Order: sequence, then structure tokens, then C-alpha cells
Amino acid sequence: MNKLFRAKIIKNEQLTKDIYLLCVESPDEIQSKPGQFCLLKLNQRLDPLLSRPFSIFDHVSGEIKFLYRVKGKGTRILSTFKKDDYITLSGPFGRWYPFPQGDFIVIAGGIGLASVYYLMKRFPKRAYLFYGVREEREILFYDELREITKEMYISTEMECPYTYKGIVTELVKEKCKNLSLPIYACGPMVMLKELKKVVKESQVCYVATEERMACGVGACLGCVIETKEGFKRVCTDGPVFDIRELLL
Amino acid sequence: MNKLFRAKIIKNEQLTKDIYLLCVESPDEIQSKPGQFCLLKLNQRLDPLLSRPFSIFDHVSGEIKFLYRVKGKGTRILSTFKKDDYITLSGPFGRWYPFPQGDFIVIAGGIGLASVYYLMKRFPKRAYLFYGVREEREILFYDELREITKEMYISTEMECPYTYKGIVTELVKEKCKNLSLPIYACGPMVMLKELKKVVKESQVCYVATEERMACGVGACLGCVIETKEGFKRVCTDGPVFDIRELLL
Amino acid sequence: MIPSLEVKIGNLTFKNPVLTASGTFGYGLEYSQFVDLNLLGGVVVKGLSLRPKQGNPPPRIYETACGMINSIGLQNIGFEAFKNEKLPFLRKYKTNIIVNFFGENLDEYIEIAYLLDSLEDVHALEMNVSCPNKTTEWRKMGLEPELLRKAVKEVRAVTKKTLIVKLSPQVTDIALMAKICEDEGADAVSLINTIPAMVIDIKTRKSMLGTPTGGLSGPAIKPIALRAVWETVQAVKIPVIGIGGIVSAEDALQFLIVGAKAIQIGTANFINPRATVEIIEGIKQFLIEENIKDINELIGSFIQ
Amino acid sequence: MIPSLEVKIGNLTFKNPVLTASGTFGYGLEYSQFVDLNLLGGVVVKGLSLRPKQGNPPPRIYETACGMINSIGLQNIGFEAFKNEKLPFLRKYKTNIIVNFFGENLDEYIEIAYLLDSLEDVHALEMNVSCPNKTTEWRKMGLEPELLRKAVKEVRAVTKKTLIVKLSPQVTDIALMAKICEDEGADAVSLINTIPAMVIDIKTRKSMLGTPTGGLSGPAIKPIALRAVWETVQAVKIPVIGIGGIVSAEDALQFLIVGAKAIQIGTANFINPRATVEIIEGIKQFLIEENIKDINELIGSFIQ
Ligand SMILES: Cc1cc2nc3c(=O)[nH]c(=O)nc-3n(C[C@H](O)[C@H](O)[C@H](O)COP(=O)(O)OP(=O)(O)OC[C@H]3O[C@@H](n4cnc5c(N)ncnc54)[C@H](O)[C@@H]3O)c2cc1C
Ligand SMILES: Cc1cc2nc3c(=O)[nH]c(=O)nc-3n(C[C@H](O)[C@H](O)[C@H](O)COP(=O)(O)OP(=O)(O)OC[C@H]3O[C@@H](n4cnc5c(N)ncnc54)[C@H](O)[C@@H]3O)c2cc1C
Ligand SMILES: Cc1cc2nc3c(=O)[nH]c(=O)nc-3n(C[C@H](O)[C@H](O)[C@H](O)COP(=O)(O)O)c2cc1C
Ligand SMILES: Cc1cc2nc3c(=O)[nH]c(=O)nc-3n(C[C@H](O)[C@H](O)[C@H](O)COP(=O)(O)O)c2cc1C
Ligand code: FES
Ligand code: FES
Repeated sequence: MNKLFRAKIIKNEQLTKDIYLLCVESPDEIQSKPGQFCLLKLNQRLDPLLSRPFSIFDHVSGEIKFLYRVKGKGTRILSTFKKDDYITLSGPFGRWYPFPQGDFIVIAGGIGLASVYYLMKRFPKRAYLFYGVREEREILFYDELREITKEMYISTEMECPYTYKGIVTELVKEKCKNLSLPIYACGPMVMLKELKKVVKESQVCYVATEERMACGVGACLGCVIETKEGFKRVCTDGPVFDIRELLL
Repeated sequence: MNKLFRAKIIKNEQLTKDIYLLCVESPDEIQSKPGQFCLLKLNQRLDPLLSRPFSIFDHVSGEIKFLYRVKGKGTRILSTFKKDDYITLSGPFGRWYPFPQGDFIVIAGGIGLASVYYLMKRFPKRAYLFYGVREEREILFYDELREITKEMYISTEMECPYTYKGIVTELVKEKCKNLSLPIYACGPMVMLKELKKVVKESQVCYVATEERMACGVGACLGCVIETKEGFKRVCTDGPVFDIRELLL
Repeated sequence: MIPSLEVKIGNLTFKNPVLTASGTFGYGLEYSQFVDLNLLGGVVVKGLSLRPKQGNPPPRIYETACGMINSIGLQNIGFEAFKNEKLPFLRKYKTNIIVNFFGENLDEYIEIAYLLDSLEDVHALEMNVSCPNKTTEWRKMGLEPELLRKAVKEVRAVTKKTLIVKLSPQVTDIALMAKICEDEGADAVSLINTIPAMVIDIKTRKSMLGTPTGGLSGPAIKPIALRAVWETVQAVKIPVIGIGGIVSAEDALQFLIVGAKAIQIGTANFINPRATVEIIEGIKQFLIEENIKDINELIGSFIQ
Repeated sequence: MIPSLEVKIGNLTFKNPVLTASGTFGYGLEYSQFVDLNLLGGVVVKGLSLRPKQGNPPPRIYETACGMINSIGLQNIGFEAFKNEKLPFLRKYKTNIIVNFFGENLDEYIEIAYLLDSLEDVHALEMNVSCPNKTTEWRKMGLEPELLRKAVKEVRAVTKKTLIVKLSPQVTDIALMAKICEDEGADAVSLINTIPAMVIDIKTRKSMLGTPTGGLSGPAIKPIALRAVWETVQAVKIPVIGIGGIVSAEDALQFLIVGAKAIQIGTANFINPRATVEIIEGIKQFLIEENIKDINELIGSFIQ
């Protein structure tokens, strides 16, 4: 059941230069699944006008968490919210990641971690995580990730002694010769494009996509992406799609 | 010299249900005179768009004070500013009250006090103040006003044991048979209209007027009021006018 | 005493003057999780054409100052799918169902109007004459008086249902366009549709949308819409339905006071999915406070 | 390397493409306390008529969502006072002085254009053909192609100065109006003027302004203005000056990229009295970052 509700902010913590973790109280009746998102209303004023979509990073009893990067004016305003402020949000919306039967591969590009963390936590010790960031200090939740994954590989674009240097899809290709496990991925468009090249036709590969949104409920047709069967809505037909469906 | 500047907020104190006192640091080069006003910018966003005009309530070295009533969305936003926040303002603008030579009468209706306090403080113990409010608890700065005025009379619209019951212009008529001292007045339009009836042609009477503003510098012609010589700009030809000039 | 919010348009009765605007409320069902559709005066569904339509390439929306610009390009599921997949669900609600429709050319307009006329559960038709992409001559019908006259006349001839013509704001004299609709037998006009607009990315030098231009909606355009409605109300006797930037009961009341018989809520649904019902509640409150027993007393009470 | 911001309109050179919009910057002098006028590409002064004009009754302005609506009613001091009291001060600045003008009828347009032509310190004339109150037939010249044609032709005949025609957005095809101006010898067109709009007080049932309607300006209208400019740029060879809701260098750059040769800053002056100079600075920064040596390379670089 998705809902429109006002939630009290438990914390809105700055983790890196531009990444924040927002934790809000959530009513008990809110149920969510990994891969779903909420729309967060930024203010009661008319500018900015539209709510912004954010993946559910984690959802434990009575608390929903969002991990977000400050990109523009909406997220900048979001970063000014304080503990005990109230925020209006709606959701959870969208198709979740089909549940993995056994072990699975997760590929997270940067802030894309926000979409897959909850999945790995829900199915602990079963994910082979490939996590790509630009530089070492952008690696988030290292300890928690070690805890919930089966194996974890990190790539950085900048040189770093402990990580693979390069883009994450290269790392996947290298470390994961046997690509028969299902893949769950979220990251920037360039990563998804690379991934599409890597993935075989027979491979199960779910990716979370992004598009600007207005309604979030499938009504406005504003958030479509191109698929083999024509335009589909990220908010309701997605955000999780089988990569083979997408024309990236 | 008027300026555009960013000022640090010293305090923004709630005095009554809807009246606040905002104190900001002011650069040394800012010089002001009683009756002048500043434009306060409410945010860096585009809604609300325009800055709002507020009289200089008081100006002591390094500190400008504004007394304001929350009326609509702009003043509501203003009331959320906190100590140490920064606010952008410009000014001082407008014609000030011509300085009184000897004793003088001041008539303040409600928040109109914001415009005349500074005048009385600048010329201490010379003002006969007539101060009208709706009810007792709206009386502001009682002790300070006792201190800086020569005599003080308060009227309230609601019954109150210590005050005159009625509107302030009635009180003026009653207490001040000899109306030869110059009058300085600020208050709602109804008060100014009443005052115009009370005042004789020979009487010197300066009133501070209000009109919605955009530029504050006389450029947009948005803030005009009707005078005997046609439309005049509140921001630069006023806000202080000789009441005999005005067609109220 | 509970004031009456009932208004009439053509021979249709609306329990209140608050409808949804086409394209912003899907087929109603999308919002039924947030809003009890039974409470609405009416639901205007997404613009329908004979055949399904793909619409424009993404990105399709961009936020602007107090508004948004869209280039959906009238994507829709087409008449058959609407009839078979949406209408059976929508009909269950006690609200007026209004189908917004359009065609690539006049024949298509006539054909879909004719087909819709036969659907018992459709209460009214809203003819969208303001298509953003002017690919064919007929697509200019919202901008050229004589094209509009012919189009309304021919559509009118094939349907007995309440016919509302939805006007484009991109004309010098919108009241004149409304008058033409009235002359040709339309039961009402609704206005305004989005205003052609543009936003570009200074880095890429390209449009922020998949098309160069789109349509502007939201609070930004409200003062323009209100003026257009007022001008129109003075020129025609048929009801005028006000649309454009309404986000609050206060906004809605402004339109009613200048003379709109009803209003439609568009972009506001995105900002607050419960906007429609909150606006109905706000209008009711206002009538109680102002001691107005019947909303029709308020409508057109503007003092010049 | 400092990029060149210089642009040409007619035979006038502007040190940069940033001008002030008529009616929002007074006679320039009002803002000289905040802005060194020597830095501006040009100053367009408040709309001038032969004789002084009282304008509309207050209230004259009201804030709307990301915009404002005004009904100043073209109050101004008249030609003589401008010449004697304002121009002698304005001429001291090294910037182009552009006089925006209008008349009650065509004769007045011609007469004031003729008078302005003789003032050495006036560099260009901006003919305002979009007067909000349509009291006389000629006041519709901004809306009707044939009236516009005649008006521009006759005004052109009496002045050799750079002639800019400022167009109204309230037409179906603004590019067509621009084409007419080009055909009749105008050196440039500027657009858009404010959009007719309305706001009312639901308590009093009256307009929030002293007149029923006013003109909408500010960020709210920017996407509409940008689209109008782009449409116009494609239709004419003469320079187009973009106006409408520009508050930042980014906004200004959008207009330049779609092809505006220059831009005017209006309502933004009220929000930030230093808007003009900050925008000039921002444009310069952008050119440096993008490694563009001459702003003329950027102008019209929009990729469709
Ligand atoms: C289903 C979904 C889930 C998302 N989950 C997360 C998340 O968990 N954490 C996170 O940091 N971000 C997430 N995003 C992206 C996030 O919504 C955008 O970064 C945010 O809306 C930008 O808002 P802004 O006002 O700060 O940026 P703007 O000033 O609006 O724009 C800045 C830039 O961000 C782009 N952008 C704006 N809106 C979106 C959008 N809806 N999707 C993609 N790009 C956009 C713009 O095109 C522009 O390039 C998600 C997006 C979607 C669609
Ligand atoms: C020269 C001058 C000095 C002023 N000094 C003070 C002061 O010291 N303290 C104080 O509390 N107020 C003062 N005001 C009034 C103050 O500017 C308005 O109350 C304020 O702008 C309202 O803003 P808002 O956004 O809260 O209200 P809005 O939501 O904009 O409007 C609420 C109500 O206030 C009215 N209003 C809006 N702007 C003005 C305005 N500029 N002048 C008069 N009425 C307005 C509106 O018409 C409406 O009825 C002064 C006004 C002027 C012109
Ligand atoms: C995303 C979107 C899609 C729209 N689709 C249609 C449509 O299919 N048919 C139509 O007549 N109007 C359509 N409109 C216009 C709206 O119905 C309405 O006229 C306009 O948005 C102005 O109202 P608003 O400011 O309340 O949104 C659409 C508007 C939006 C924002
Ligand atoms: C208060 C005000 C007064 C104006 N007066 C004039 C005028 O005298 N002549 C004119 O051609 N345009 C006038 N305009 C229109 C502006 O020059 C400009 O075209 C319009 O405001 C859009 O630009 P903006 O959104 O940047 O303000 C006026 C606008 C405002 C807000
Ligand atoms: S955001 Fe409206 S359909 Fe997806
Ligand atoms: S506020 Fe612009 S002239 Fe007074």
C-alpha cells in the first residue's frame, strides 16, 4: 500500500562532501520492497514545485532511510532538513527487484548503492557485490557491506592501494568469469550501457533506471524510457527493468 | 547612502503571537534617519519573489532593528530566520520624518509603532505619544516608551483597566485639545483617514504610508498613492508625507 | 448548514465544480489510492485518440520556476483499450467521466467523437483543439477561427453528449474562439491548455526535453489563465471551465468568482496527490465562512 | 584571455548584450547607486509619451507565483521633462541609451519618434506596440498584423536611429509579427512584453490591482519568452532581443543560445538591484569556462 504521509526526521546526516543519509519515522502500515522508491516533497512553497524520487535505501521497523547525493536545488534544500523537522512523502512506489533464489551478483555505481543496499540486507550473505566509486573516500558503509554481502569487490577510478582501479563493469568481467548468477544493478547511464554489452542474452539482469518524474504513480507519462515494446514508465513499469528489455 | 548588503542576524525574537523583533548586524557606513525603511529579501528562491519593506525600528551602532507583524507568506518566512543566519537587505530608503524643533505629538496605531519609535528615541523626552492597540497584551515596549517619551497615552479597543477604551484618534482629540504641536503618525489606513478629519489645515502633520513595493528606489512606479499633485511614490517621495498632501 | 456545491454544465449535473485536468490524472485509477474518486465533480481522462499513440521521446518533463514544462506528445492507449481496459473500472465510481480526445486530422476527430458518443458510461466529451505539434493543417484548429468553427460544427453533429471544447491560450482573443464554439453548439468551453514554452541546457546547447518545445503548466500560468477565463466569461453564455495553475481552494475560488462554472486541477495533483479533495473541502469551508448557501451565488460575483 | 562580449544591433555597438528592460529600471539613475551604469550594454528607459501620463490607480503591483503582475499604466514624465531633466544626467554614462516610447494613436507614435530622432544622446528607439489598455484602435497595433505594418512603416520614415520594435506575446504567431517589422525596416525586435494576467481577492471579490487586469512578468514567464524568441529568431534576419524572466546568467545564456543578440533584464532588478552586472559577470565566466572567445560564436548555437 502506498500512502501520502508526513514523517518526522530522525536524522539527516552528511556522510561525504555531497552525500547524505536521511532517516525518517515511518508509519507501521508502510510496507516496502527493495528497489522501490518514495517521492519526497521539498517544501510547502511553490519553488521548487515537484517532489523528487529517492530509492528506499533501507527500511527497518518504523524507520525509512534514504541515501542521496546533492545534485541541484531540490537536493540542496533536502540537505537543510534537520532532526525533528517534518517532511511530506509518498510511496513506496514502483516495481521491486524480483527476489533472488540463491546467490546473486550486485553491481552498484556510486550513489546507485542507494537502490541495492536494501536488497542485499534482505538476503544477507548471498550477494557478490561489485561497488564502483570515483575515489576511495566515496566508499560508503564499508563495514556494513562486508557484513551483509558474501563477497565484496570495490573499484575506484582514481588510484587507491586497496581497490581495483577502473570502472566497475571491467571488474565484473574480470572477477566474475562465470556470469550465470542473476545480476542486480544500479548506477549511472554509462554503467548500464557498459553492462548491457557485458551481459549475455541468457543472463538474468535487473537494473534500476532513473528519469525525471512528476506524478510517480503512472498518470502523467512523464518518466518514460525506451524499451523494446515502446515507451515504458519508470515509476510504475519500473524503476526495475530486465536489461534485455531496455534500449539504452 | 543606501546599500545592498548581507547581514548576520543577532536575534529574531517573538514578542507576541504575531509580532517579532528582528535585529541584524549593520555595516558602519549605513546611516539612517527615522521614518526610513529597508527592503528585506526573504530567500534565495524565486517564491516569494519580491523583497518586503520594513521601517527601521531602531538603529544603534552596528545594529539595525525591525519590528514586524506576520501577515502573509513573506513575513511568515521572515519569522523562521534564526540567530546567526544571514539575510540580504537593501536600504535605507525613503524620506524621513522632518526633525521636530521642540516637543511633538506621535500617534502610533498598532505595528505603526515600528515607524515612530526611532524618532522618539532620537529626540528623547519630547514626544507626547498616543499609542493605540486592540488589546492590552499587544502593548509593546511599555517601559522603553515611558523612558523615551514625555507623556504617553494608550488606547485599547477592548476593555482594559489602565487604558483609554476606543480608537487612538479619539484619545488624541480628547487629551490634546491644543493641537498646535507637530504630529508624527503611523498606523493603518483607517487611522490615517480619521486623523485627516481631526487635523486642521494649519496643523503640521507627517504620516508614514504603506503600499506594495517592487523596487524601493523609485524606478518601477509600483508603489504610488494619490496626492493633490497626482500619484507619488511611497518609496522615494515618501513614505513620510504631509497629511495635507494626501487624498486618503 | 452544508452549502450546495452542485453546478450544471449542459444537461450534466456535477456534485461539485472540481474536476481533474486531462493528462495529469491518468485514467483516474492511478490516483484512486490517494483520492476517493466518488468525491470528485468529474474525472477528465488522458487525451484519447482513435489508435494508440507513442508520444514524444524522453526526457518529457522539466521543472521551471513555479511550473513545469512537458512534451508528453499525447501518448495514449487508444480508443479500444480505453473502452475495454479502463472504462469498466472507471464506471464504478459515482462521478462524471469526461473523455478528452483529439485526432491527427478532422476525420479522426469526428470518428472518435462518434465512437465515444456510443459509450454509455462516458458523460461528456472534451475536444482538445490545442495540439502542441502542428504537423497537419488541422492541428492549427485551436489557433484559427475558421478551422475551429468547422471542426466544432462537424464534431457537434456526431454526438449528443455534453461537448466541451478545450481552448489553446496561444491566441490573441480567446473569447472570440469561445464564441465560435458557442455558435457551433458546444455546451461549454474549458481553458487554458498549456502554454508553448522552452528550456534549454546551456552546457549541451540542447532542449531539456526530447523535443525543442513543450507546454508550460502549474502555478506560474495561473494569472494568465484567470485573465483568459474572465475575458471568455464576458463573451459567452455557455459555461466556462477554468484550468491553469490551480493548487489551492483560494486559487479555485478566484476562477469561480470571475465566472468559471467549474475548474480543473492539473499539475497540482503532482505536488499533492490529494489536491482535488482538499480543494473541494476548502471551497466548502469558504462558503460556510462567507455564509453562502449555493455555490452558484458565488460564481461570477467578481466586482470590476 | 578575456572573451569579447561585444554585439551589434543595427549600426550600434553594445559592449555587452545585457540591457535593462523598460519600466523596471526607471531612467537608469534610480539604480546608479547600486550599479555602475557604464558597465551595462545599454539602458532602456521607462516608456515615454509625448505628454506626461498619470498611469493607473493603485494598487499597481501584486506578487504571483514566481512572478509579479503590474498595472502601472505607462505613467511617465513626458518627452520634455525627459529631455530636460533626465537625459543630461544619463548622457554622462558610457552606455547606449534606448528610449522606449508609445502613443495613444499613430500620430502620437510618429510625433514622439520624430522628436526623439533629434536627440543626439539617444542611441536607439524601442517602439512599444503592446499597450495593455486597448482604448483606441491603434492600441491594438501589437496584435493585428496590418496595423503593425502601417505603424512600423510610418515610424521608420521619421527616424534614422536604430529602431527596435517591442512585441506583445499575446499573438498566435509572434514570428510573423517580427517578420512584418523586418519588412518595414525595423533594425531589431525585442520580446516579450508582459503577458496579460489577473489576480483577485476572494474576500472582496475585486482585483488585487486598481484595474481588473495587469501584465505578468518575472521567472514564471521565462519558458514562454524563450520559446517566443526561438520562434522569432528562425523567421527573421534582424537581431532579436530576448526579454522575460531572466534572473541569472544561466537564464540569459539560454536566450543567447537560442539566438537572441542581446537580452533585457526586467523584474530581476527588483529582486536583486545588482542583477545586471552579476549577469554580465556570469556570462563572461561561462565563456571563459567553455573557452569561447567571442560571444557571437555562442549566439544561435542551439542544437535542435
Ligand atoms: C526511481 C528513482 C530513484 C532515485 N533514487 C535516488 C537515490 O536513492 N539517491 C539519489 O541521490 N538520487 C536518486 N535519484 C535521483 C534523484 O531523484 C535526483 O538526483 C534528484 O531528483 C535531483 O533533484 P535536484 O532538484 O537536486 O536536481 P535538479 O536541479 O532538478 O537537477 C540536477 C540534475 O539532476 C537531474 N535529475 C533531476 N531529477 C532527476 C530524476 N528524477 N532522475 C534522474 N535525474 C534527475 C537533472 O536532469 C539534472 O541533471 C532517483 C531517481 C529516480 C527516478
Ligand atoms: C515603507 C513601508 C514600511 C513598512 N514597515 C513595516 C514595519 O516596520 N513592520 C511591519 O510589520 N510591516 C511594515 N510594512 C508592511 C509590510 O511590508 C507588509 O506587511 C509585508 O510586506 C507583508 O508581506 P507578506 O508576504 O507577509 O504578506 P503578503 O502575503 O504579501 O500580503 C498579506 C497582506 O499584506 C498586504 N501587504 C503586502 N505587502 C504590503 C506592503 N508593502 N505594504 C502594505 N501592505 C502590504 C497585502 O496586501 C495583504 O493584505 C511596511 C510597509 C511599507 C510600504
Ligand atoms: C503532463 C501533462 C499532460 C497533459 N496532457 C493533456 C492532454 O492529454 N490533453 C489535454 O487537453 N491537456 C493536457 N494537459 C494540459 C492540462 O490538462 C491543463 O490544461 C494544463 O496543464 C494547465 O493546468 P495546470 O496548470 O493545472 O496543470 C496536460 C498537462 C500536463 C502537465
Ligand atoms: C513595473 C513594470 C513596468 C514596465 N513598464 C514598461 C514600459 O513602460 N514599456 C515597456 O515596453 N515595457 C514595460 N514593462 C515590461 C518589461 O520591460 C518587460 O518586457 C517584462 O517585464 C518582461 O521582462 P521581465 O520578466 O524580465 O520583467 C514593464 C514591466 C514591469 C514589471
Ligand atoms: S512520473 Fe508520472 S508517469 Fe511516471
Ligand atoms: S517600489 Fe518601485 S517606485 Fe516605489
